[in-house]
Amino acid sequence: MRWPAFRQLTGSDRHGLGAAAKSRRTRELTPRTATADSVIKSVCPYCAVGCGQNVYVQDGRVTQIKGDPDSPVSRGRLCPKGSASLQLTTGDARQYQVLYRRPGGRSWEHLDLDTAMDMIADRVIASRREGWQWEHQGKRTRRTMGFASLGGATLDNEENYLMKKLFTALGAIQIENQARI
Amino acid sequence: MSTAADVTAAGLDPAALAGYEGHPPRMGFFTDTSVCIGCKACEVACKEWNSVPEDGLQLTGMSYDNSVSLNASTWRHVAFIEQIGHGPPDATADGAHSVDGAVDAAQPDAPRWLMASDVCKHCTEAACLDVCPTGALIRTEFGTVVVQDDICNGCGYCVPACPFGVIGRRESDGGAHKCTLCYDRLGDGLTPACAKACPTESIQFGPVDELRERAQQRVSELHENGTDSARLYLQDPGDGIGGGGAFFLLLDEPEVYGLPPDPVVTTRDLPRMWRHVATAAGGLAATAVAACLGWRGSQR
Amino acid sequence: MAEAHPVGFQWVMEAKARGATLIHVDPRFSRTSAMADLHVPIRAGSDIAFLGGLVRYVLENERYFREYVLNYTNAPVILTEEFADTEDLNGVFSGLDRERRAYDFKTWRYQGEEGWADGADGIGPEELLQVRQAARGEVHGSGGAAAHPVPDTDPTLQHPRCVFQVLKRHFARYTPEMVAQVTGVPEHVFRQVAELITQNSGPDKTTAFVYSVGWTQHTVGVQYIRTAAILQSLLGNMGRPGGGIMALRGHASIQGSTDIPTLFDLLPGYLPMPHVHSNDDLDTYVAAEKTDKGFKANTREYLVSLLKAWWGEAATADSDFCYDYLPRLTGSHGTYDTVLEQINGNCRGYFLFGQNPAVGSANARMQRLGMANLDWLVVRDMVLIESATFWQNGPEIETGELRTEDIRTEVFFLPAAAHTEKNGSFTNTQRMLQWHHQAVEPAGDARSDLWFTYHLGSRIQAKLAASSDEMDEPVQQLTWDYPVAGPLDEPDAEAVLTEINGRDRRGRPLSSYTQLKSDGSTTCGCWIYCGARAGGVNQTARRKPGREQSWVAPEWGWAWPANRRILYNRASADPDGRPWSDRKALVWWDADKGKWTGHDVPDFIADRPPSYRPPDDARGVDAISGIDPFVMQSDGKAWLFAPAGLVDGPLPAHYEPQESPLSNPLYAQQHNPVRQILEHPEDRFEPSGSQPGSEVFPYVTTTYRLTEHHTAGGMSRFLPYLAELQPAMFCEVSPELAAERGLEHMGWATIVTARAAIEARVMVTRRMTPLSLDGRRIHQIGLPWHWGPNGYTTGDAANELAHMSLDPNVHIQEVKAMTCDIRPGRRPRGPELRDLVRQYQQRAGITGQTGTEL
Amino acid sequence: MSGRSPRDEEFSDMARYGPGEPRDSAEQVVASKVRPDSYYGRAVIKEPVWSSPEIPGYLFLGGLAGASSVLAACAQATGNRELARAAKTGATVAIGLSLAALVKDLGRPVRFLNMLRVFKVTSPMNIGSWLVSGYTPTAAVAAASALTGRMPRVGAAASGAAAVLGAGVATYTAALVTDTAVPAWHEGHREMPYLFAGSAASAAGGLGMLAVGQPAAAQAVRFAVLGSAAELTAKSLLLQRLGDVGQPYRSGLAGKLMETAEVLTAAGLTGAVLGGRNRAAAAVSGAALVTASALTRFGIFFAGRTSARDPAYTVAPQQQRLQEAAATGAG
Repeated sequence: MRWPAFRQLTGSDRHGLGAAAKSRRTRELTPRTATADSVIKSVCPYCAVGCGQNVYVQDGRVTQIKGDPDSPVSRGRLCPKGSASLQLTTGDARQYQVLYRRPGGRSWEHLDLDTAMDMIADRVIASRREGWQWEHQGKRTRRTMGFASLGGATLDNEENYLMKKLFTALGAIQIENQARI
Repeated sequence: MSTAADVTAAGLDPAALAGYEGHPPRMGFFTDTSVCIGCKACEVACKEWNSVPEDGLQLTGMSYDNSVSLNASTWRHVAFIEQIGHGPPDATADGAHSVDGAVDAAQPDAPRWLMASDVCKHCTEAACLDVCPTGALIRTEFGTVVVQDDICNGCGYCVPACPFGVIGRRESDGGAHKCTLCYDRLGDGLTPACAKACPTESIQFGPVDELRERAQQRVSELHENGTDSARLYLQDPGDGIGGGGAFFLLLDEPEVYGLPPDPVVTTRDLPRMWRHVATAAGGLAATAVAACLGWRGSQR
Repeated sequence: MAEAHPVGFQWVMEAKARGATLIHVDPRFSRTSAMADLHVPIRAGSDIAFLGGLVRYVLENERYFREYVLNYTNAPVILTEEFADTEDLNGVFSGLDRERRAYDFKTWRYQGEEGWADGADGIGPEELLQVRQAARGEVHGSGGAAAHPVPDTDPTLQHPRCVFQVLKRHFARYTPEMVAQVTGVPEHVFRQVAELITQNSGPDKTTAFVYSVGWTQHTVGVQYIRTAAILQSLLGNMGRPGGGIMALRGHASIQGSTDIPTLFDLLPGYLPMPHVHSNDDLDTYVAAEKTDKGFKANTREYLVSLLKAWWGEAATADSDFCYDYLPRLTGSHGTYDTVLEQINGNCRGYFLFGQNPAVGSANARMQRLGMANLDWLVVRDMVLIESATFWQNGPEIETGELRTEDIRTEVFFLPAAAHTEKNGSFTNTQRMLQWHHQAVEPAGDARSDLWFTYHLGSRIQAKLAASSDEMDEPVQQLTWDYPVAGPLDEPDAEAVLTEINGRDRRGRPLSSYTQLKSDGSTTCGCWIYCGARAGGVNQTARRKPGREQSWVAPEWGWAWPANRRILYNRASADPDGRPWSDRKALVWWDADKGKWTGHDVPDFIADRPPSYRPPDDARGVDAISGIDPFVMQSDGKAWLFAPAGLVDGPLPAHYEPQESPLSNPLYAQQHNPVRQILEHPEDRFEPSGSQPGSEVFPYVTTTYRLTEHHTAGGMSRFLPYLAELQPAMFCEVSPELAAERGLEHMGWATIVTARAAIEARVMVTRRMTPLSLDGRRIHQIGLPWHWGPNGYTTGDAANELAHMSLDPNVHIQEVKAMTCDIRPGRRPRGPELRDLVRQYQQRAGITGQTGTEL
Repeated sequence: MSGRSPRDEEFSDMARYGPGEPRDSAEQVVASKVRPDSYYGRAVIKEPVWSSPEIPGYLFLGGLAGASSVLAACAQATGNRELARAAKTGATVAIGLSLAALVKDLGRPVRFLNMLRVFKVTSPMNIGSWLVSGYTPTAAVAAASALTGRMPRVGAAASGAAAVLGAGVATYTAALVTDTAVPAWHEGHREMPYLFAGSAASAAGGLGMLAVGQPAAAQAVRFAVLGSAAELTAKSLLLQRLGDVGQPYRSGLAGKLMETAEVLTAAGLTGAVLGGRNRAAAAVSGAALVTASALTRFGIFFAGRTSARDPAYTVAPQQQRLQEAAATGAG
């Protein structure tokens, strides 16, 4: 008989406070990390302490982000922001579509990524040319003041490297990031 | 009605009383608020793990506490109490604490900003568990108290029964909810989410009796180095709820943190309540009989 | 630190548990103060007076660590007679060109160097000024300003012109009484701090300093840190475990973004971007930038390897290794200069990579005005931040100054991948690189910035492939062929890291920057990161659990340079190479093995005995003596006196912030004379000190962060779990100020500066302490700066109030000390908002010149 | 009670004004180290989430039904079939409405059967559910048999059972309400059952007076009189024991409800006693008594809310208990 009251009479949980009253779902409870396909080593994206994070993945989705107990920096602990990493990376504030606003436009329009990349490449080349300076006050500068970039402190070293390499080759010098702010 | 069959020095063994033979040691929290830095990692880690919904964007002005209290959608709540500038007037003269000067923690009446992470107490004698009519609330084999969300019909009886005002009923789904001491994680030998995240180990998780010893050491250590305001709360199995599965080291009176100074589980008075109910029922019957005896109307 | 770096703060709690004393100096009683043994409320903007007072205290009471100071600092060095101190010139140093608002370093040198060329000779003052403005100070991020390797010294420290005596005279007037008058810290508290610090320093005890932007974001920010460096050097705390000065950086890889700098003035590895006046070709560049002594001497090897990595075969000896392909600087091109370039129409395009200047940069209004004048703007972010939507709901739309349809900026918003959706390394605040692995593929159009930059570069390269214009050669010949993989053609981050790490002639990864050659046989994207893939293994991905390692934990991740965890750790041993004390042993000389050893990778030449003294003609690394722990400095010593490298003074002096209620009690010179000021009608400054009109903005205000939010809020305001913890913008005021201005707890207040007015809820709290300065009551207002019009919780941005008066060395804005007015009630809406600001400007008599005087 | 009465304006206002900030001028530093006895004036325990009118209605109707069944059985036993029939019908209707109200108030009404999942003596609501589950069908059968006159023996047995169970139904709700942490309820757990029983009797009597005329109503009148007397006695004993903790019963909405109830009870009783044969007077008196009983339940319900909301009611008695324990060294 599955009826808990019956289990009370026959079992040791006379008052129905525990064993007898437990439902099947409760008995079969397991933490969602137990069924994760893999645990990926990562680092918290927020501040520069660099707390270790374990990212649990199941069916191609991140199901949990916890502190990494192995880390000598953080010993498995996280702050409120680090603990909110799952909501940061899977919350519904995130955008997944390219948005485009035409000059003077009142609202966003959609654009496929490929077209956007091409339009951006053209604009970089155009602005680069417009702002190109072989010289400045008689001295060779070989640079463009046509476009600028801001950002890098939340990015990986590899991303910063490609950005600096590309923009410097394009002659852009107005390249900055949060370290300045 | 909880029989005191096996009251050991460590107090009642709740899991045994709930019918678990050969159960694992009772697990719980010791929250040492003297090292709490009020970062609220516990609040977020708890909500993240248990998918507890956000419950309100309301600036309260209660120092940095905008979560207000434990409830159905806040299972960890960090309290903030500013005690600055309360020193006796003469204290301002010699600068032990001067309103416009520096403040030295060792001085008496030095300004303090108390921070404490509150949680369900998982009481040894749990009122919510006792009064729950459907058996949704149960004692687990770890001695913790958990709401079975698939059973609870939202009768709300546990809400006014809790002497700490922990459990609440959630408007959105009509069910009662509270800290489960991460019962799903416990089953797999994992540490609850809040204890795992806590940067300064203010929240310590472990077997309750081990934690009780650790708490005793910690409070005497604090007394030795002059923090004599430190005291333990709900650590004693002899208190009104048989000791808490989650207990605390506080730096001021419990009521300053919004905690009851001497909570007693209502179930202790239940036997007397049933006796009075029975008497009253009998009285009611007697009254009816008295009202009806010697009624002449039938001779007509 | 408990506020913005709580998990790092566990180590402070560990130290407290072992008996350490925690002192927290902060205008506001924060969560850190709650744990501190002593909280010292200080007037925002007066830290040099406080620290200077401590330096004086250490010198006057002879509490300095004599053997350390004598051997490891330039205290004994005798300065040139030409040098004149702020005590002689009432607040300025010798060499000030008042016309060009710049210092000439010539008079700050060591004695005997007068004739010695430091690479800046043969350049006119105007050009020299422009070189200075190119944030040359920042070049010394890893040390190496030029100075004479073997100067004259007086080991008895008595010579009137030796650095020790100059320093003593410089801070002589920073008495406890003066400190109280300038900072509001009572004398008895100052003495208590001084005693705690000096008692806890020396051979077997160390004091550590921890700071963040509370020090950097000032017009004298760099000099704040310099004062702490002087103090810590005098106390012998540098290079030792539990000592030093820890900077707590705010972003996951802000250290990484200065090492591999998306910054205008630097090439990877703190090599300066070439300047039009001093670096015409590779040889002049190397001559100007290298130092004769120390590891900076190998500048040529580092630069050639970089150029080789970028331009591959095209970079050969006869093409000067494509040095000419590098664009040149002509002055300051910082982000604030760029805003002016955008407003006056020169800068047409703008990329934003995970940064939100519309609310996150100083004078947020000018940021938006700049963006409104662009041709195109590309925003790469995870959420719709204000910088992407300013044209739709920006404050200027609300005040009617701008109409959406008039804003011609074409905006592309490209969703970014999260840290769990891409491979890569962050460099944390301890210079440690940690690899984060991709867990899942990004969804929809979300891409990593590696993907974006690589594919953008490929498209541009393709579009310019056929070009015959010389201008396009650097792009055509750029090595840009990284392997791509996965469904989204994601470039291989490991390959990029290998290029950064550097390869030898046969393409095998190098393991140390000492292997770099200047003949083009080695490539290296960033010389200080050489070793990150030593042996072809991604050292940054090492995850040996901390509990299975020593307390230094060298096998977790990789720290630059050479996995060294504590810089200058040679100083943790005495001149004979023995640890100063067993308790504080870190690195020592192992005579039997003939090499340095210890808990950390020694920051010294492995086999150089402590007894080694270089011959006079030794150059480069050979010139480092056995007692020169500061291997990056050109004289191997800790600089109490900085003969070069800083543009606003060899010694720190207290100057009032750009906007201050006080006149400078110490000198006639009110502000930092060479601070960088960006003059623009929208960037007005308030009168200061005794100037008429300064009473219109009587209150000091400072900005700071809350634990629950992250910088400009892009990664916290959009999250329900964080937004509900701090759901509204508020200001913190003392009960006394609340009573004075009629502010109600939880009511509204409007805060006004010469730039803007914002509204905030009022938090009346005794954690803000009014200060008594020389009989005056100074109130300070606290402003968290996380809010903006978008997100789950919205509010006004504190950066609206900020101005663009910058630190001259690193061009960072001064948002930690400003003056303002505060009044009850919400701010006006619509055009009346700008009227209110104009009213205030008129009442204070503000003109284009206010606050810009020297 | 400690010197300060919990309603002392200064105390709760000071706690609410701001973080420990006394109301007078900001600058004056309060002499003693002032420690508010609450966390920003917020409640220590949680207010009952039960809604009105459902739950007070359920308490009143449960009482009315139970007492009516008891009266009905006695009436029938003494031959007063007319009153018995009316009372049985009233009881069935009342318990039906009461059940509906209880289920409607559930957060998840579809799971109301879970009330019978376990048998827990520690839960008055669980025991009550079993009682009501037994009582409702028997009361219905008793009423059906009385109304249709069919199966009189079964009807009589059902009436007897209904009376026994009814007495429980009328009084278990007292244990339900007092077995909580709400001070105004819990501290009255000795008197509340009698108050509930008396109130139930008064209501049942009143219903009887409404439903039937004399002489059948005489038993109802006597029942009501005795019930009301018991109710008023129990209530005064309760308030006297509670002292300050009983303040919620004397103030605010609860206070008004309780006062009105008392007035109506008095009116009802005088009408019942003096009204004699006058049918209209009896009916009005009956109605007054029924209403009074309902208002009493609503009054007790709202008093519970107030008692839970103000931290002083929870904290002050506990502080005093600790001080006394410390004083006698028994602590």
